[in-house]
Amino acid sequence: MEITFAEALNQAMFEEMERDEKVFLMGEDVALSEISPATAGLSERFGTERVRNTPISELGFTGAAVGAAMAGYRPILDMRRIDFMMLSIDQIANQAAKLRYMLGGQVSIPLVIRAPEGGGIQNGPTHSQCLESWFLQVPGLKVVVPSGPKDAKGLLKTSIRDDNPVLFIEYRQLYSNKEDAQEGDYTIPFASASTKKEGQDITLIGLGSQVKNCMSAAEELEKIGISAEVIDPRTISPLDVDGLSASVVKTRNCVIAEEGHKHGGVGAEILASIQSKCFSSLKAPIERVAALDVPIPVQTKLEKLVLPNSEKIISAVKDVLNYS
Amino acid sequence: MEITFAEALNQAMFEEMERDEKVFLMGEDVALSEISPATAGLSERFGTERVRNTPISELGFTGAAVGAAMAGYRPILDMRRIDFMMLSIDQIANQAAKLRYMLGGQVSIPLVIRAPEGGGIQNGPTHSQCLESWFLQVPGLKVVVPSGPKDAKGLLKTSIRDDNPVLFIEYRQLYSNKEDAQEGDYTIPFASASTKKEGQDITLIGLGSQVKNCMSAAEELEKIGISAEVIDPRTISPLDVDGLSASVVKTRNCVIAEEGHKHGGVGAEILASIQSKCFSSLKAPIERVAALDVPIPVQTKLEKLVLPNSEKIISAVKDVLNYS
Amino acid sequence: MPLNITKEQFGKIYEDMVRIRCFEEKAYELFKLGKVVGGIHVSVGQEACSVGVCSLLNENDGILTTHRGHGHSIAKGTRLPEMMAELYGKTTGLCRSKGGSMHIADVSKGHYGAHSIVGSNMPMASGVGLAYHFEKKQQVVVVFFGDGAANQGSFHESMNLCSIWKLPVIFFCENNHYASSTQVEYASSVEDISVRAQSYNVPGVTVNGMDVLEVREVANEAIERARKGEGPTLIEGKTYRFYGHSRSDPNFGLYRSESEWEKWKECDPLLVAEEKLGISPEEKIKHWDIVEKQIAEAVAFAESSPEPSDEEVFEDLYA
Amino acid sequence: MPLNITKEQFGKIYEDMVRIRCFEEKAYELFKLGKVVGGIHVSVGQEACSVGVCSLLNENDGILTTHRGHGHSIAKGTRLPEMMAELYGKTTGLCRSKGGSMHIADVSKGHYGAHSIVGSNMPMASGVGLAYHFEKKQQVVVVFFGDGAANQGSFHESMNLCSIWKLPVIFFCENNHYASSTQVEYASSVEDISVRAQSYNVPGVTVNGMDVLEVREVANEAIERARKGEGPTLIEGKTYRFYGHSRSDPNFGLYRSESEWEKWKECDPLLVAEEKLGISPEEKIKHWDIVEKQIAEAVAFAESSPEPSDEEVFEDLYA
Ligand SMILES: Cc1ncc(C[n+]2csc(CCOP(=O)(O)OP(=O)(O)O)c2C)c(N)n1
Ligand SMILES: Cc1ncc(C[n+]2csc(CCOP(=O)(O)OP(=O)(O)O)c2C)c(N)n1
Ligand SMILES: [Mg+2]
Ligand SMILES: [Mg+2]
Repeated sequence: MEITFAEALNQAMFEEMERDEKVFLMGEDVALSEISPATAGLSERFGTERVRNTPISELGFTGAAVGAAMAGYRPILDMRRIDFMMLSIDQIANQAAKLRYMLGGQVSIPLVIRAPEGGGIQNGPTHSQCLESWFLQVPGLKVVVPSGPKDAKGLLKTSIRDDNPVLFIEYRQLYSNKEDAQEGDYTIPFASASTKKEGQDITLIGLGSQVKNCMSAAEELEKIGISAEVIDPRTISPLDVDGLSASVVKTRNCVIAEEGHKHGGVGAEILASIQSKCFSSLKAPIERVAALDVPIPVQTKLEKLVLPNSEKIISAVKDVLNYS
Repeated sequence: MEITFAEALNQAMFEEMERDEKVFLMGEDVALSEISPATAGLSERFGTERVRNTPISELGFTGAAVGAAMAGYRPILDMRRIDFMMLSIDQIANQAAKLRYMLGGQVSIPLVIRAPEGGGIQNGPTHSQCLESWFLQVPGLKVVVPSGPKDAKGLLKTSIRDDNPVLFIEYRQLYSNKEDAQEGDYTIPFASASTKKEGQDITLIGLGSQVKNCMSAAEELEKIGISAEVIDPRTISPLDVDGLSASVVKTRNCVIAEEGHKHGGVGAEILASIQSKCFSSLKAPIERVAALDVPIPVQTKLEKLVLPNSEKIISAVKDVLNYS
Repeated sequence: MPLNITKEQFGKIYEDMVRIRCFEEKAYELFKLGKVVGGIHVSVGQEACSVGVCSLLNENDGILTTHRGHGHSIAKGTRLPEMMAELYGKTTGLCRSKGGSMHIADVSKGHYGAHSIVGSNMPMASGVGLAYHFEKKQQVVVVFFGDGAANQGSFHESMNLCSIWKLPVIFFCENNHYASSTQVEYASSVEDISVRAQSYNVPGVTVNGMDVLEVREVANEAIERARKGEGPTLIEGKTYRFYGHSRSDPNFGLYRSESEWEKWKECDPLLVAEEKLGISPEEKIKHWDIVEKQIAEAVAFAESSPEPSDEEVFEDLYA
Repeated sequence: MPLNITKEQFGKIYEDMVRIRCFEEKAYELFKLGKVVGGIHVSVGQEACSVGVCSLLNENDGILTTHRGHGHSIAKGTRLPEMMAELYGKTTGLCRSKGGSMHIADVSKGHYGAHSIVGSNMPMASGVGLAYHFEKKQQVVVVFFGDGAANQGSFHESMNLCSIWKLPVIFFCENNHYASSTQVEYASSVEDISVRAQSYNVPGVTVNGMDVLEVREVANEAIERARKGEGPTLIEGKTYRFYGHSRSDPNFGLYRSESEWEKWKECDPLLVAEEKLGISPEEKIKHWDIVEKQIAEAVAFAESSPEPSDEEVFEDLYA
């Protein structure tokens, strides 16, 4: 059945809340169905105790989720936008991610933080950021970045069932994208990169919103006789370095596309990890396509200039293939 | 004259506060001279209006510094430990760094955030972190990472005179390290990597606390006939990619050492930037030496296992040079 | 100091309120026509708060506001054409089209910006207050925020900081009873947000936020106090937004009842002002005419202004 | 419900206080001998607060504490040998030597941890309270924090959250008058932190934190209230730490005067307890003997325990 990305999230949460009564959802305005298709209908089905509106107190309610997790529940947080997580990152990075280790294994923190993010809809500098790269440096936290409805559903279910804190990134520009997804229950393991299209000449590693840009780029490239493989890591902590490297060893060329800024982005880590495994196979330096290193302007044209797109990917591919 | 790292900071602040009355210092307990050699004597000289104790309200006083900067002052914040910045990062990354761009150039934010950080002194998971990699993804913010007293003084002065927000990282384990530094006024430009030792066979890029480990590693390597060049980027936003690359083009081998975690660390960005410039020169993949991807345990032996050191650097060098 | 007020000031106050109303109505219309870049949050219904306070400020006093900041901006004297151009995403906009509606600022007029992260403006306002404290020129800064923002930690930290340092900062909470779809009765543990002033040993007062003169009265005391170096005040204006929260929610029927909406519409701050200020029908027409012309000029300016050039994307990042 | 108390309970209360005192003195001594890994913050002088509250809790009630958390841990029944081993950095420690003094926890005893980021335990305590609210088993959770922490935004957000959701959380502020070197009179805008309860429409009460029975009285009411589902209470215990803040500052002479220190020492909570509880000299000796033996056993356990193995560095990261 065709479902949207938002519907996929909705189904995953709905089914998991049916399955396990310890699962509950918190966030600003989550109890109002009309606010987002991702949470529509949940409060009607599960009540406002389990689908719980919060005050605008990001630090407070995030910490409350951590505490509830410590005491045996399985909270899902809806952050509405990852940008707001700057206010609560202490509870995630200093507490949730470290607690188990720091307390010598006495607790586990089965917490999912759903973090919608990204640009492309003129929301300006403080409402368009991609911050997943920060969370790579946080051992104890898993980071999931789905690129389409089908993966989103299975990965969200895996996240909810995981006994560790999971940051679940949702690119907002994907919310209305549709895809055939199997109905009912399925999970997708972490650290399993997914090959979205096979190819021989170059590997395009796309993250989140950039998988579709890689796919369009690959289509265009096909027309000029370049066969690109598109691969999606799906989780970045843990990262399927072997899966990604195998593709690059095969194609001997690689471009990495992400929506975050280039400087210090996830692409840097992916690049660094695979270069050490593929060094002797590589015919050219790995290129990164990412947002320009400026804040995301609200203005439509300027925002377009800043964000990555399939043309920029194509041009990077040409640079790589023309390298000498 | 020989001065310690902490004295270097102290001199820089002292001299800049003498020079420009718009400069002031805020932070928890900064007005008590005995609290830290970095701030000793400042409240006595400049009074508690300009050397201002704050309540434990990291978000509040950081935002106050941003506001004061917007209104024409030049605050220096003393965060005591970078770990606490998780509580105030919204004011840094969403506000300070973006304000000038977001308001179309109407304001400038001449703010210095002094962030002591790092491990090696059994302070445990929440008091030993290295978080500079997060700030790479924050366009609008400059990030300075000195490795010794002489650089610290010049770079702090440059930071205080810069009209933009600057995150100034201070590795605490360096505080008592001594070095000859020239007296009086001098500044050091950003984006100018510094070669700490020349060499022919491999480039060791060290960040902050790891420069000294690279130096000891280089000394050891010398004994077995390996000539290592040690280079310190000094600032990571902006990063002197050309300077670092020039060294790697010369030596054709590279190891990067930092105290942060490997996954998503600064080393990943440095590696990614230089590989594209040095690709054809490189004889082996660039290796990264960094903290293990676990929180920093308080226990002495475990902490040592987690942190990088000169032995780990030496072993990485051997791996690189033995690559085939 | 009692609040003496001249006939001329009456007119200015009323006209400022009309200016906000007209700007917002026009902005909303343009938004629906797709002329506005990004989202907007209009403040129709809340004009008495912005004008009541800002009519007492000098140009070298400061304000900071929120995502719902057009009203405060206009009341503080922000240039209308450049403001409209900002909504249009033009290079002539106040923020050169980079910040949009949620970041309107006109620093030349003492407007230190709308800030889009809820609660983030209070710490920054403390800092502007600290700068004024250093300067010793009797300036004050007013920070506007919503009932929702009053549950942010930044509120607590900033109130405490301004109190212990006796900074000239006025905290003005526009309690419009909703934070997005969430009722203040649900999200806030107290009925009157002004009682929270007690936690910081500063005056706290709740005022009818639909009555510009009542707001002025209360704000005046707070401003005097701040100018004298006696520190901050927390003021809560009870008010209501006549439109939905932002782009898509209806005026009523989803989380607000029609009867509640009707009840508040009856005390429309413009009607209250007309009566209390004794604005005659002729004067009314005169003010509206002036304002409508200004707004039309602002729209014309915005329409005719160019988009930013590609190079501008890299400008204004570093000083 | 009036607080009936038996002779036996008197003994237990006194002994708990002695246990804390002895543990802390020993820990401090060992710290100076270089036996302790990392820093410690001892709570000597504040025993009446920890014991007053925790003596009323069941094992399935929860607590969360701070960097200065040994006292609360002991009062809640935390196992002493494993706690001492944690200070020693041994693999038998409560946190397997990874967390150290600032992260003592014994979840089996309802102790959800000391938390080293000032103010961070309050949001987590709200969450434990939320879990208890879901469970409907009349459990309560107490979160201890300092006067310094009361200026963190997390305090505000958590108090509000617990109030609107009527969560069974007791906020116990140990106002020992200093946050590191900073006086509460400087950093806090109010003299009694308990007045801040008014901002959340919950009871707030200040109590003599040197008197274990007074603390018990007040805590009992709060706990009853919480068990009945009536929500949180804010309690402030006025107290004093007899030692410096942490590793290096002296008991007095730097930021605290000797006379102030002397004055507080006169109301040493142990002396107050001996008198109020009517502990005879013989009983006193008996309790101290028991405790000293326990502490000696704890030290012996810690001394003889092994360091963690290298492999342990990777353990306990993921569940
Ligand atoms: C930190 C943060 N959290 C959430 C949001 C999303 N948001 C924007 S406006 C708003 C409601 C604000 O309510 P209130 O403070 O009462 O102001 P009002 O909209 O009523 O003027 C929310 C939740 C945000 N911008 N920032
Ligand atoms: C967020 C944060 N800021 C600063 C510190 C450093 N610090 C540790 S304890 C302390 C003082 C705490 O004072 P208080 O809350 O009164 O507790 P007390 O030490 O008096 O028990 C400070 C500033 C910290 N650990 N966390
Ligand atoms: Mg509101
Ligand atoms: Mg204290």
